[in-house]
Amino acid sequence: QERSPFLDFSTSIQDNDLVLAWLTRDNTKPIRPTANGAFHTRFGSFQHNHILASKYGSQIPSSSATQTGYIHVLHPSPELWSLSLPHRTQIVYTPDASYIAQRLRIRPGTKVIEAGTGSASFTHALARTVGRKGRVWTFEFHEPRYQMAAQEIAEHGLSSVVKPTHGDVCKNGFAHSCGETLDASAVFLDLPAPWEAIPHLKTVVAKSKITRICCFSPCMEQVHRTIEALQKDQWLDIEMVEVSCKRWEAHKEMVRKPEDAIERLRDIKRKRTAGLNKRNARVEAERAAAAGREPDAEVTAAAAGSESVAPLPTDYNPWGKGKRIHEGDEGYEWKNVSKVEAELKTHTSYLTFAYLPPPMQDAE
Amino acid sequence: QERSPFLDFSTSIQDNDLVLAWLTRDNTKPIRPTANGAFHTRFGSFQHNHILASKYGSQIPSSSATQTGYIHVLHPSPELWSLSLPHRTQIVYTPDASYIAQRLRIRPGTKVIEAGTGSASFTHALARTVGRKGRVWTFEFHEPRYQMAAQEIAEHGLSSVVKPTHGDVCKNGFAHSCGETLDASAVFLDLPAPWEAIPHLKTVVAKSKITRICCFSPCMEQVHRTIEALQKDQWLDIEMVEVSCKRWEAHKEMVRKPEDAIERLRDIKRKRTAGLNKRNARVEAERAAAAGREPDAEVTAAAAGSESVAPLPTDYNPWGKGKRIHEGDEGYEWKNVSKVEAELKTHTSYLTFAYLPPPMQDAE
Amino acid sequence: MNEDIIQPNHYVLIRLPSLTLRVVQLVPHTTINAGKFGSFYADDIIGKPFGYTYEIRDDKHVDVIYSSEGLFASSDVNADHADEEEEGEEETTSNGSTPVPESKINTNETTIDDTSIQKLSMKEIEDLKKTEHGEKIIQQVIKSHGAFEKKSIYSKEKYTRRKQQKFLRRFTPCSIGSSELIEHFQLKDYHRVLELTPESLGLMMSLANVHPGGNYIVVDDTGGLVTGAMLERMDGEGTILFIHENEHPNFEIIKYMNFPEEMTNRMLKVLNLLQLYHPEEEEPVKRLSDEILAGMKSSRRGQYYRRVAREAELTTLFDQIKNGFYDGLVLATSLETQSLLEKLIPAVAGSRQLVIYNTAKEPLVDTAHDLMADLRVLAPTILETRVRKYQVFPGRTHPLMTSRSGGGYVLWGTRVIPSNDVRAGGKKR
Amino acid sequence: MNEDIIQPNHYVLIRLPSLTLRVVQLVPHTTINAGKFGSFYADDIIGKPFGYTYEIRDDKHVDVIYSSEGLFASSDVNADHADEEEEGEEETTSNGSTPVPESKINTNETTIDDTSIQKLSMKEIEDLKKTEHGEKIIQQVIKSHGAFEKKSIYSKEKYTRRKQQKFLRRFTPCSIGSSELIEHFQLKDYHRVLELTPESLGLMMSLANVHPGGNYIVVDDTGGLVTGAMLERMDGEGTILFIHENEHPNFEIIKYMNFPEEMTNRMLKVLNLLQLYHPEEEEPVKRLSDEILAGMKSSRRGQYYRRVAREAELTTLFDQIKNGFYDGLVLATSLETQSLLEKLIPAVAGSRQLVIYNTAKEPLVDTAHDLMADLRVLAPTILETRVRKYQVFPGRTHPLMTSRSGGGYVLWGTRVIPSNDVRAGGKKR
Repeated sequence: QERSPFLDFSTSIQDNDLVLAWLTRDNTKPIRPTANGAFHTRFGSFQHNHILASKYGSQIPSSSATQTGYIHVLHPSPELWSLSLPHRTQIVYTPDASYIAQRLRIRPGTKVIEAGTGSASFTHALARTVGRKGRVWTFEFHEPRYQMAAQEIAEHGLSSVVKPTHGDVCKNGFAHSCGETLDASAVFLDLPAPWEAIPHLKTVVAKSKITRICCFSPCMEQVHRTIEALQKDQWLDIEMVEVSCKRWEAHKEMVRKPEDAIERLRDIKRKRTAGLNKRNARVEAERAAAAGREPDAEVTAAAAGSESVAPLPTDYNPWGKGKRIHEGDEGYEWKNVSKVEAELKTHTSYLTFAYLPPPMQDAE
Repeated sequence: QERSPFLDFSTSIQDNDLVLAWLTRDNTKPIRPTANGAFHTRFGSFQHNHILASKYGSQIPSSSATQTGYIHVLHPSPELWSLSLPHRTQIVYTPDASYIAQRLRIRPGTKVIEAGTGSASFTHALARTVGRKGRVWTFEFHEPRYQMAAQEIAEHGLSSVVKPTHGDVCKNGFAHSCGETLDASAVFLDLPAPWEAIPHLKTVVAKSKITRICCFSPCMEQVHRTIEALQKDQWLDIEMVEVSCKRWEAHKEMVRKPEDAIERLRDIKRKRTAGLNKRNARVEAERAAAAGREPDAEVTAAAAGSESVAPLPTDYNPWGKGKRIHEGDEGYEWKNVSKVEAELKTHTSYLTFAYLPPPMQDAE
Repeated sequence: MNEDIIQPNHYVLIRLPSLTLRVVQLVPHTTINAGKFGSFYADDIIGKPFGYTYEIRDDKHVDVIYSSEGLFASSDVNADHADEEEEGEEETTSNGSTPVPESKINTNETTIDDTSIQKLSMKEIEDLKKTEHGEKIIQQVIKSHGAFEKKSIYSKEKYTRRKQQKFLRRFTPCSIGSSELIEHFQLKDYHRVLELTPESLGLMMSLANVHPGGNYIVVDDTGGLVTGAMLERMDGEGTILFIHENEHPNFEIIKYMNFPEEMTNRMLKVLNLLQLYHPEEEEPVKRLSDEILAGMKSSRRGQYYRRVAREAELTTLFDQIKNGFYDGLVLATSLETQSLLEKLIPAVAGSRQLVIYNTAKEPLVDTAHDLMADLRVLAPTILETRVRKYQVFPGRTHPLMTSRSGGGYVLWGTRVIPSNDVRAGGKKR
Repeated sequence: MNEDIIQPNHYVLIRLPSLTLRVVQLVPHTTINAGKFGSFYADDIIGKPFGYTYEIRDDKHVDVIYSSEGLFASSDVNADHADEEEEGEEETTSNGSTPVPESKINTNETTIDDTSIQKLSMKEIEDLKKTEHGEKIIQQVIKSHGAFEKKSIYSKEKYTRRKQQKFLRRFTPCSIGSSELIEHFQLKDYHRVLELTPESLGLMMSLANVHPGGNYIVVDDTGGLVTGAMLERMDGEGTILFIHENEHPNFEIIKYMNFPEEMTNRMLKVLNLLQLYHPEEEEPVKRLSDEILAGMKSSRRGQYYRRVAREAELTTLFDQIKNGFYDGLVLATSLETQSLLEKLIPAVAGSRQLVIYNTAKEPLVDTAHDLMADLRVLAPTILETRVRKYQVFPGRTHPLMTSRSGGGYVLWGTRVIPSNDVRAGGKKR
């Protein structure tokens, strides 16, 4: 049986394994280390031989002696794989994907129809969850995307689980395009017009058990037409939901106490007063000299007095204003807080769920 | 000029003032204290005389010597007033109301059309913000609700600011029902079919400046029809939004350390072993006696040994299991957390905004 | 574990028109109590596929209903229950937040709140229930409603549906999975499952990369709900090391999931915290000679062999923990996690996932800070996933007005193996 | 403070088709730079009402556009800018998250990503811009697009709109209020206004019960944005005590709001933290005799009188703080609030509102705990308000795909006066 990193865990990295090189939170690149190869990044170059001698999860230092860069070499999972896809790719993000799998009761052995394949990111997650006893029939009508997905599925050792097909399920249905006999108990439609595909489903879903469906549509009007089509074909328990997911990061925020601000104001005031007193004393000294009299004692004393109060060594700067301070640096007080990403995903799609009971076997 | 607690602050409670008696977070009751009256609640009875001798904001202890209950007597504000309304009343909640006021640029002096009046809760907020230089024309087509609102507005000293009108603005427009000359620069429509009212607006909005509108509709389909009507009348910059607001409460959660669980398991194990050893020793003693031999030394020693280890005085119970513990009680470690209400408000209405430029005065 | 057909002695979830749920065990030849909706014979549904709705007859037998009706006589698109006001309070909506007649056949300009419109008394309705049932009662009740025809079409629908919830003796049996159990406890004792939602649980299962053949560690305070969700996705292959804080593990909730006992016995390994932290305190089983064993009662001998086998199992587990054997770590516990992680991170193999659930975000923020300072965990992130449900009646689409809070937060990180050769200055990214 | 008519020397916000914003001051007889959209004469719009859109002619004069067009030639319902992919990346949407042709005149079955369809070179377009402008350039560009007619109707709209954003020389002047300033800083330097949103600011203004005639205390680290929002709602009546941590108060942002200087001078009272916490450290102004004053230069004499007046003002302020004179307290600061509240709660009159904004929830949770233990503040609650915007093109309604985070959290409580007569056992509710 063919191994797949999406179905089987491995510990040591083997020649030509699919490895996800983690550079930063937003930058993971799939690589295939082979003897004497190298991987070049802005964090330095990394020798494949070094990677091949490592375990999955290892931190790999840059091979250049002068560089401090590193990467982590990660074992693939559908979720990490989806993070490694180019940023502008349309993918079903993990919060949607994981909820859909949970709601559709995708389990080991489940047979699933997916249309369209798209970037095949959700296809990987489905394959992982249905496992070798399951089946994922995935349909894509955009030829170059189909080609890419088919190649990926083969390269990722998923051919025994996933059957990619090129075709227009809205026009031609599922059985026609695929060439296999389908009996899916879960259906995922991510199509511009799912209502055109829904009528084709009756012949390709399970005959002896419930079939569950999820239609994934960005616009409300698509939802309305989808629901009409589902109702027409007697799907039950129709429910529409949205999944939202916020990503929080842990941060530290400097604790800025009013007491410190007061000390700073005092420092400023003291310096200003001292300056003023000094200037007054100088002016008074000049005037007194010009008038041939002693300088005013009070003015002189004030200047002397403000010098006798030891000023803070330099400007009092309790929060390091103007300095380069990193979160959590010593010498300051910090508070644990959480912050959401600057750019929130506020919508992916509306998810319409329903189920179809198995046809009645005998009239009671 | 008539005083209104919604326009003017007061410090001392006067006879027959509108006072909001705060009982719990979810229970605030409007009362009007008068000499020798009393206010009865499940937290006790409260003498009006005591209230009248108090400042706004005072905590008033129950007048019964045996009770520990209290209320707080609060100064009205539109926001507290909306909290005092019966729970099933349909009101524009403060998060929506405050955003609408901000977006419509409601300011002192603004002239506003509101339809319908509903519970008049938003009417109060509008009146507060437009102040005595402004005007709120509010329309309600349900006669009993209109009556109630009109009476409230008079009783609350808002007659110079708010003009309530009974009528169907969808059928008859605004000017017709109201009898005043309207020149509103802000419009709020909370109606089943705002698209029927929108065509009537052109004649009652400001001629020399921008007019801003907000339509408040629970359903998406209403939004679509509203937008059509706005576009037809050349309203610009049409934008639809939803306001959501979560209410968080500060709580303390007990810190349960694994180390304490381990100590508890050890305690249980020790007791169980001790019991076992004792039982073994007894059985062995009986057997030895029956056989006329000395009891096995090892068995006897084990029983003695487990008794010599001082067991924890009672069951070790680091987290007070089974005891009545209040959040933050001493003797336990707590962590500050926040929790949202159990029943979240997940939708109020869709808010559709737009503006209408003033008509052109001269062709350039 | 055939989930498609209703099995004898299995637990199933019974959905009722009142939107309440019941978990019942289908013992053959018994009657099943569906509350005020009556009782029915278990045998009538055992062996049938899931997915049908049944109506209970007076003789406790059931008729299957196969139509677009489902549990209700009308179409079954999810309705917002916040809309369903109490009798007499409906239709207070010229201004405000309830959906509103599109075709205004009857407006509510003149509606005065009034509950005394139903002409049938409670007594009469009770009598009716003795002779009629289901649809017929509902028709009677509607006929006797003084103002039914004056209602708007939406109000009519709403009224009819409310009556259906009251009088229809229908039910739908559903196979019990982790989502159904959450739904059940949400209505009942939500804290017992740490306020988990299907979306948070699904996210955890995906992030933890749970699949057949994996070996996972779990600390699970949800009565086994999380562990059960993992078993659902493992198809009997692989193991779960279940760490717990009590004398005996709490699997109360797993039992409803109808797993074969053979399978759970094989897959679930159990350690309590004392064993995890202090394996040295395990007392070795004193070996007995063959003679002594031969002289023992067979029950005591069996006990002895079980203790020896358990000792061997413990040795294996302690080794696996020490050697980073595991393919994932899932925490869903109210215990403080810092110390647990210190103990369990070494047990997880490189590049495997750590997933930590908590009802509150604050403890996870502290944990994330600890992990960010710990080179063994990559990029800890806290996720908050929430599903929002819509009412999608045609013409009246809007999100539900209120929803139960819950769902907590999920901290996700990847176990990595720091290199000694990475020079300082290579800051955490 | 006429907000309806464009006033000379006022700051206004200029909205451009590129969806960027500019804040400009309309100095009479000058030209105003609208960036790559050209310059125009300020005098052409001074004295006009707000609400019109203008097109810049080649001679820098402007033509008013009054139509349903607004800034764009097509209808102006808010579009989701996340949909607007870069040229060449559009239409990658058979599977996925972008709105989709309803009338599928052209499908994208055969679309191959290709940027080389525009036949006009950059150079040619630049030349075109010298001779033509606005609509005409756009028509040229569309005519030269090799595959425009093959696009779906929605893609055509999208393409046209993108070209409009590039070539239309239109702008809309808007009067600047607190919401517009937030919008401006959101695109620019969001942390400077503590990531405030119009919804959070509006909520704060409502909860704090800001209205004409009130006297409020504010600690405002937003360059005066929050203070300005309060001034907007006070119509010149009442006062604001502005507490700050620096030598001089920071009113940088208020200046854009075009308040008359007389009004802000009259309404804004200023104390720094040293003065607030340690009034005793204020050095008394040494009184000068009339003789000495008579002998002074008038500028120095003026200075002396100002110092005396300031001293009197400080005395009043210190008294008001001590005597609970204020009608509300608004904090929007990154300073730790516990100590500030300890100092400022006594300054607030009974039943007035306390409103505390923070970018993060955690500090407010700690503050709420402090306040719950403090009998002087009733029912502290933390609110998180968020606005979600929709694209409502007919047939393609959906929420915007992405939005800028921000909005923070608002802690709200009511100042109350605890009674000495309430016996223990009256637990906090």
